[in-house]
Amino acid sequence: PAEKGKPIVIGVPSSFKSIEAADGLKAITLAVEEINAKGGVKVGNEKKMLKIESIETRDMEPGVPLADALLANEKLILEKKPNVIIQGPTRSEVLLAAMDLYAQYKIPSINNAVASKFVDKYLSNPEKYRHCFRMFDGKYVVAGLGDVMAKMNKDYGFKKAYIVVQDAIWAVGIANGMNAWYKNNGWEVVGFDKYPTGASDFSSTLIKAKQAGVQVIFCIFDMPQSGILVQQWKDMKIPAVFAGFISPLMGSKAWTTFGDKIEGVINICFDGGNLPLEKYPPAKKFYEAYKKRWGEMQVGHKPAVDYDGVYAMVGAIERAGSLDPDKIAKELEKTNMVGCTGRIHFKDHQYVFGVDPKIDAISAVYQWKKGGKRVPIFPDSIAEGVIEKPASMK
Amino acid sequence: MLVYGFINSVILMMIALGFSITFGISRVANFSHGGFYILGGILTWYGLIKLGLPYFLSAGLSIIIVGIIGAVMYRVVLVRLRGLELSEVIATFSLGIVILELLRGLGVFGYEFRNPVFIDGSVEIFGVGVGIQRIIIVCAGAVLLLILHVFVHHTKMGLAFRGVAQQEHTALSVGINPDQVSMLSLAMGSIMCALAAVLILPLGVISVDEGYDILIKALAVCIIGGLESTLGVLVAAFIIGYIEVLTSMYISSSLTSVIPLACMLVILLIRPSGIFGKSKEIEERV
Amino acid sequence: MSMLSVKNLTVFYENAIAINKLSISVNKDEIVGVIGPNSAGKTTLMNTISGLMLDTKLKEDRRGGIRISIFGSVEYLDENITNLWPDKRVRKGIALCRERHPVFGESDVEENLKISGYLSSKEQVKESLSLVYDTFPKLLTMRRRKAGLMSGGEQQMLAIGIALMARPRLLLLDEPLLGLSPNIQAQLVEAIQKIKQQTNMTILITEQFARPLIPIIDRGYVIENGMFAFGGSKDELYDNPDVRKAYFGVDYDEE
Amino acid sequence: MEYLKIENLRKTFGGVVAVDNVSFDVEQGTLLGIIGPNGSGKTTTVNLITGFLKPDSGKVLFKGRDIAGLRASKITNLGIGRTFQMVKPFYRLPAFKNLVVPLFSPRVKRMGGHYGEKDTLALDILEDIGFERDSAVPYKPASILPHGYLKRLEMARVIALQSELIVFDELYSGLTLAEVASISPMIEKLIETGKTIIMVEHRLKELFKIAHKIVVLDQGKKIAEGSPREIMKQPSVKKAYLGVEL
Amino acid sequence: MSTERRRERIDRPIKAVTDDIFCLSSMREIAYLVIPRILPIVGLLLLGFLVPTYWRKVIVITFIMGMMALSWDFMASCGLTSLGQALFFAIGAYSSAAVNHYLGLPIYLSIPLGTLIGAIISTACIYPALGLRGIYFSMVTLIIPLMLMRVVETTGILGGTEGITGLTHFPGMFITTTISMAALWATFFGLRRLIDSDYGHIFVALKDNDRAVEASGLSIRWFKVQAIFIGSAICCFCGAFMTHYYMSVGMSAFAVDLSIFPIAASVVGGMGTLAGPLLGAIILGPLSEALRTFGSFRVVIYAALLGTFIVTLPEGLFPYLARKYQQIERWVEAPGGISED
Ligand SMILES: Nc1ncnc2c1ncn2[C@@H]1O[C@H](COP(=O)(O)OP(=O)(O)OP(=O)(O)O)[C@@H](O)[C@H]1O
Ligand SMILES: Nc1ncnc2c1ncn2[C@@H]1O[C@H](COP(=O)(O)OP(=O)(O)OP(=O)(O)O)[C@@H](O)[C@H]1O
Ligand SMILES: [Mg+2]
Ligand SMILES: [Mg+2]
Repeated sequence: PAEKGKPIVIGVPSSFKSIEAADGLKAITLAVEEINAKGGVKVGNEKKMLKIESIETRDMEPGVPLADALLANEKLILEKKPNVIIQGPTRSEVLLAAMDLYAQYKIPSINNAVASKFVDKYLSNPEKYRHCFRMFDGKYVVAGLGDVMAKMNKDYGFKKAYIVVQDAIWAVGIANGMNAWYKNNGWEVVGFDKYPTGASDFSSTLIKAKQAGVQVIFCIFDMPQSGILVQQWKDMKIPAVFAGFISPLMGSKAWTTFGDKIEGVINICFDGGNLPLEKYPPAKKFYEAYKKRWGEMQVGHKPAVDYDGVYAMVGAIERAGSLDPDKIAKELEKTNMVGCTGRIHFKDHQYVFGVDPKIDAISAVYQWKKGGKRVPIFPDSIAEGVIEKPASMK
Repeated sequence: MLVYGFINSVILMMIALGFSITFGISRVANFSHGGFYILGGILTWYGLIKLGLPYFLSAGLSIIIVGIIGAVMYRVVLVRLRGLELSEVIATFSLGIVILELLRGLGVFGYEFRNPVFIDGSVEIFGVGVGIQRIIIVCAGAVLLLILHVFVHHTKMGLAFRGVAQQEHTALSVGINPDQVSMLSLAMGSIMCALAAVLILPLGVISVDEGYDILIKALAVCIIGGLESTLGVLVAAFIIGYIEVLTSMYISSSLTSVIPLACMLVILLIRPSGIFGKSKEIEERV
Repeated sequence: MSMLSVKNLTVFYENAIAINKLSISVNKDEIVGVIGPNSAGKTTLMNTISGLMLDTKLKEDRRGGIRISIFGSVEYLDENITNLWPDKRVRKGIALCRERHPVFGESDVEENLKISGYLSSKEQVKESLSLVYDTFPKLLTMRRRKAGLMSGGEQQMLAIGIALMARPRLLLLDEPLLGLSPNIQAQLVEAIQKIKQQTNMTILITEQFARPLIPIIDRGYVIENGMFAFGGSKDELYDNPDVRKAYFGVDYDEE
Repeated sequence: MEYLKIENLRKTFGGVVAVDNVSFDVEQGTLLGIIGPNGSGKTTTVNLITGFLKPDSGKVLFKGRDIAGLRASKITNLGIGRTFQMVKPFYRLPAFKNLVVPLFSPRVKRMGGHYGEKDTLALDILEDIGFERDSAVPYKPASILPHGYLKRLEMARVIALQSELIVFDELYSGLTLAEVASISPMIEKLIETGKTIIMVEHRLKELFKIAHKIVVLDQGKKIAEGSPREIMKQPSVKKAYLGVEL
Repeated sequence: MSTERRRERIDRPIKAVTDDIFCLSSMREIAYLVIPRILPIVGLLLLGFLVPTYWRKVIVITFIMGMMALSWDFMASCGLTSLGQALFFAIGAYSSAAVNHYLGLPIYLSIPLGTLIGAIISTACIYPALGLRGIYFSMVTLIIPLMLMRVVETTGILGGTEGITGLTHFPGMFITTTISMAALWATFFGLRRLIDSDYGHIFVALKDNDRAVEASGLSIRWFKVQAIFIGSAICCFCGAFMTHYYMSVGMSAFAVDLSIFPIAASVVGGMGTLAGPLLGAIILGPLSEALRTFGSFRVVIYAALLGTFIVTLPEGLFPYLARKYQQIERWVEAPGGISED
């Protein structure tokens, strides 16, 4: 029910004491401010302002039961009556459980969680879950990183890899994909180690890797302690390239924190829009706008898709011309817009990722180089440099 | 492997010592251990990065501050709860949460909170490169353990500590003031804890969540060792430390946190009061 | 000269009265016995003199348990110590050996004794250690045993040792003979006398079966239901037929 | 067949030999006293008989069956009841409710015992043993009862259990003469009703009056056995234990 | 001397019950007895059904947490001080979810079944640890859930990190409220009955002195098993209920918060009284929700309040209130007071 004069309420439930969520909220705020500055959203023939109602769910913190996070979601829904929800970074379990909640209350939502079962769950009952959308997808990462590996194989003749991952479904999933890729492409995978969240000593992996003469250490991590992995890599002078996804090394500030210890690390940014890509102006524009409004981005991934999420949602509302959830959901499905992560469109209620920002959303791979620069190296459509061997291999 | 197992064990021991000494002495299970640990680290960070103090000054200050907080916690909170074990646990745990979540609320999350190592660089031991910081930790751990052992078993204050832990009223009737002693024990425990933080945290990032893990680790080590024994802490730390490394080496690194817990279960089932504990026998003596 | 004098002491546990207007005094270099049946208030008296009662009271207050009220005064060497904390009293020379031997169970015997030497210097500790081992040779053979695992009687010896280690001027012994075998009782009684002579200790001792004490006490009080029932010198006590029968068990044979 | 026969019982703790090849037997309906200096292994022997400790070697034959090493509760249910040297009441329960626990035991059920009102039964037992029924004493929580009552409560437990063999560990210690004088007849009465009793005691005078046989332990070994009269005369006993005349 | 006075506490002069016969003399006395019993029941009824929807949800969760606290308190008064009530909660939750998800049983079967199966599994889990005492037992209970959580995480069974979702929902808010409230009162009065019965006294005895229980011919292990079974069944019900309430179950069912809450509630309300933990839960649950407005600092304030409360009233709220209600205090002249009995 779109009452006159009342703003459109965007609910943002997330665990704001994680930097992904904190920066995500800033990105959302940025988008909302931009839109409001332009006069708001046109709903039917009325211009409405946007308003953010955020709530702390604490779900990224340890020891927090599911019920607590869900109750926060419900409180938001019942008391703040949001018209739409942009769910910031969330624990997979919480997103999956919250989908039922959003379905029950019929609230169009775009979520930003790694829940790999999202699509399965959506497809299990597309009618019921028609209001839920997701912006993240790990599937394309393997393809991207695979290409990077192929490149290294071509340039330097690397063909021995070691896989280390955080023991979480999404990370292991990616690693399994990568493992298969290696096997299919004639690489030798020396070892495959999983570390539980919170582990802080990775020496055994590194020793084994060194002994086996591995050239590439492939890793997927998003816990803070994974920075240690890289430090140990440097301390122990392991002669191998570090490639994969390590979130503490993602943001531009990582260089100040870790110094030249991280030089040579190859990292993938799931959502390319967070890098100031010279070759894709919308990304650079978002980066600059964010920096102007909030200062340096702490985290190196996630905010861009949140930002895009707001625009996608607003677009759907304008097209629907009303705040009716079903209509918005319908229009969301049809989204096709230029976002800072690439061209945003949904398949099975999920962003489609590819290799060219003009066609799909993209992930970007970059390498840390001397002087603390993140040089994009993949995909070719945005690459600004080439892969270099780290010091320990020279 | 041997080398890293050793280092890992010493780290565990350092983490557990603070908890062990407080519990061993005043029978206060200090569940704010994790909070103190992180607080020690973050204070050092603050002094170092934000105030630009020299490293050792800032570390020393933060250790002292944490020590004082420990003592004050006893004076203000715990004196009133002596003997009500669960109330003590809940009260200290809440304090720990207050510290941790306050830090989190004030913005301690992310990756910039990181203390630099004392001396950068690494050396080769048995063909394995080891960061100098780790070597410092091992040395400090050894010294600390030695000091502690001498202190507890051979100084008057240490003996008084042990007395109070076992029979408060008897200790009182021979002239030991349990409140003073317990306060001191809390201060000491907190100092140990902060010291461990100052030494160990440069190896990683200061993260609030780790505060909770630290507590569990400390508990596990103390329980396996038997609550009243410093030697027990040492042995238990080595058992867990090596088992962790061995599991991640030969079984699967994903099990590193399960196996120590499982081994703790097994040990307790075989020796119901820890490796060096005798409390069960004493309690059951009829 | 009166070393300790308790005046009009009254102690309530909530509404129940445990000690009722009791006055006793102990002169220097005396051994005074307090004799009474179970629950006469002997332990309460000893705890009040040693100050432990204050601690108990505080703890009970804090946790909202029973309310302990203490009235009257305890004077030690002409100083009012009614509200002095127990550890301070130990510094002044009052040490208590608590009833039913609560020793430091997880420490070994020697450590138990060393702990109790908290207030003395290293030499003094050595000195007192040898005094204790002289008194109870058995403890010497058990130096390295965990106290909590020893037999009841062995713990009782240790408990007395612990009190001696505090080098008191006024030693309070609460039912020290409980659970000791006859020869150890005899040894202990002898030892008490010896210690008293060697160290100029004044001793206040409670017991409900007082015959082993007859040889050593100078004076005695009989308390019943927290009240003074009878008192006097050793001989006076011994001559009183009721006391004889109830606490010395002398006439019991002839019955 | 002996009623209770102890054969070469041995128990060590670390290096300490607490009970060293002790053998003795008890006939049904008699009272055996075990005496010995402190730490001579009396309580340990009791614990071995009643299943609170497992012997290193040796046998405890109860009516021909070796019960050594069985669980304590099992042995209790076979009919061997015991009291503790340091009293162990259930402090939070009122005195009479303390007896409800033994009244729940399989043994009491098997003995065709007391269905129905456990409380009245408990009060009956307590009354027999010297708790004045109409006073407040049986209803007070055990935590505030004086020591004398607690000792009696220990006794009441084995009576409630209808044990046929009862082991008293230092029942008299900490009791006044008057109390001892009132409890002694009860013990004699128990023997009259066919119970068998083992008493560990330091209060020899009272013990010798009622005991049929005495076993003397010293440093874990049995050093003498015989009637009270014989024991008193033995010089080794005097030296090891008595030290004083009676 | 005679000017010294002390405060005397005496019970209010109402002798209400003698041998199951109520002899009350006036309406006032009846009211005195009945009000404290009726008030909470009616109060909760009103609360449960009249507050706005969101708060009703909170209340339902509070009821469930209240049951967890009751179960904890019961186990603690048997000498089984657990730091891992979450274990039972999670086992119940997973059992009922599994029954519902894999076997497709309807909700009114999956909850009871989940409770039962859960209680059996829980008891089996704890069984080996029954020989432990005091803090060692507590520690083991703290450790086991953490371990199981890791096991679920690494092996990926039962939905792994993402849990099992899409379970059957309760038909409506009215039913959920009714069931949870009924269960709460049933647990409360049931446990009270139990503790006061002769059978329940064995559990009390178990805590006081297990050696003496053994000497009374009862196997401590067997009775501890029974205590665990009863305690865990309650928690399993909570788990099963919550699973269906939120239509999903995940690793966070093992979360430490779920273990801490019952203890906090009991400590605040007064341990060993059953009514205390309930009171504690009813205060703490909504309090935690009310603090949500503070966002990130909510936990800080919550923990601080909890700590302050414990320090100011160590005995717990319920014993304090009960004492104030049942006893009167007055100044009497000290020495000279007569002993009561
Ligand atoms: N903590 C307490 N709470 C309530 N009443 C108590 C407490 N301690 C002692 N009493 C009561 O005070 C009275 C005196 O007890 P006290 O222990 O001083 O006697 P006692 O002479 O030492 O007896 P015993 O020979 O048993 O040691 C008794 O009636 C006892 O029940
Ligand atoms: N669990 C145990 N661990 C180690 N030593 C023990 C243990 N139980 C008993 N002992 C030792 O065994 C010896 C015999 O002890 P026990 O308790 O049987 O003596 P007792 O004859 O009952 O003495 P008392 O008359 O003093 O009670 C003692 O020296 C004691 O220290
Ligand atoms: Mg006494
Ligand atoms: Mg004995």
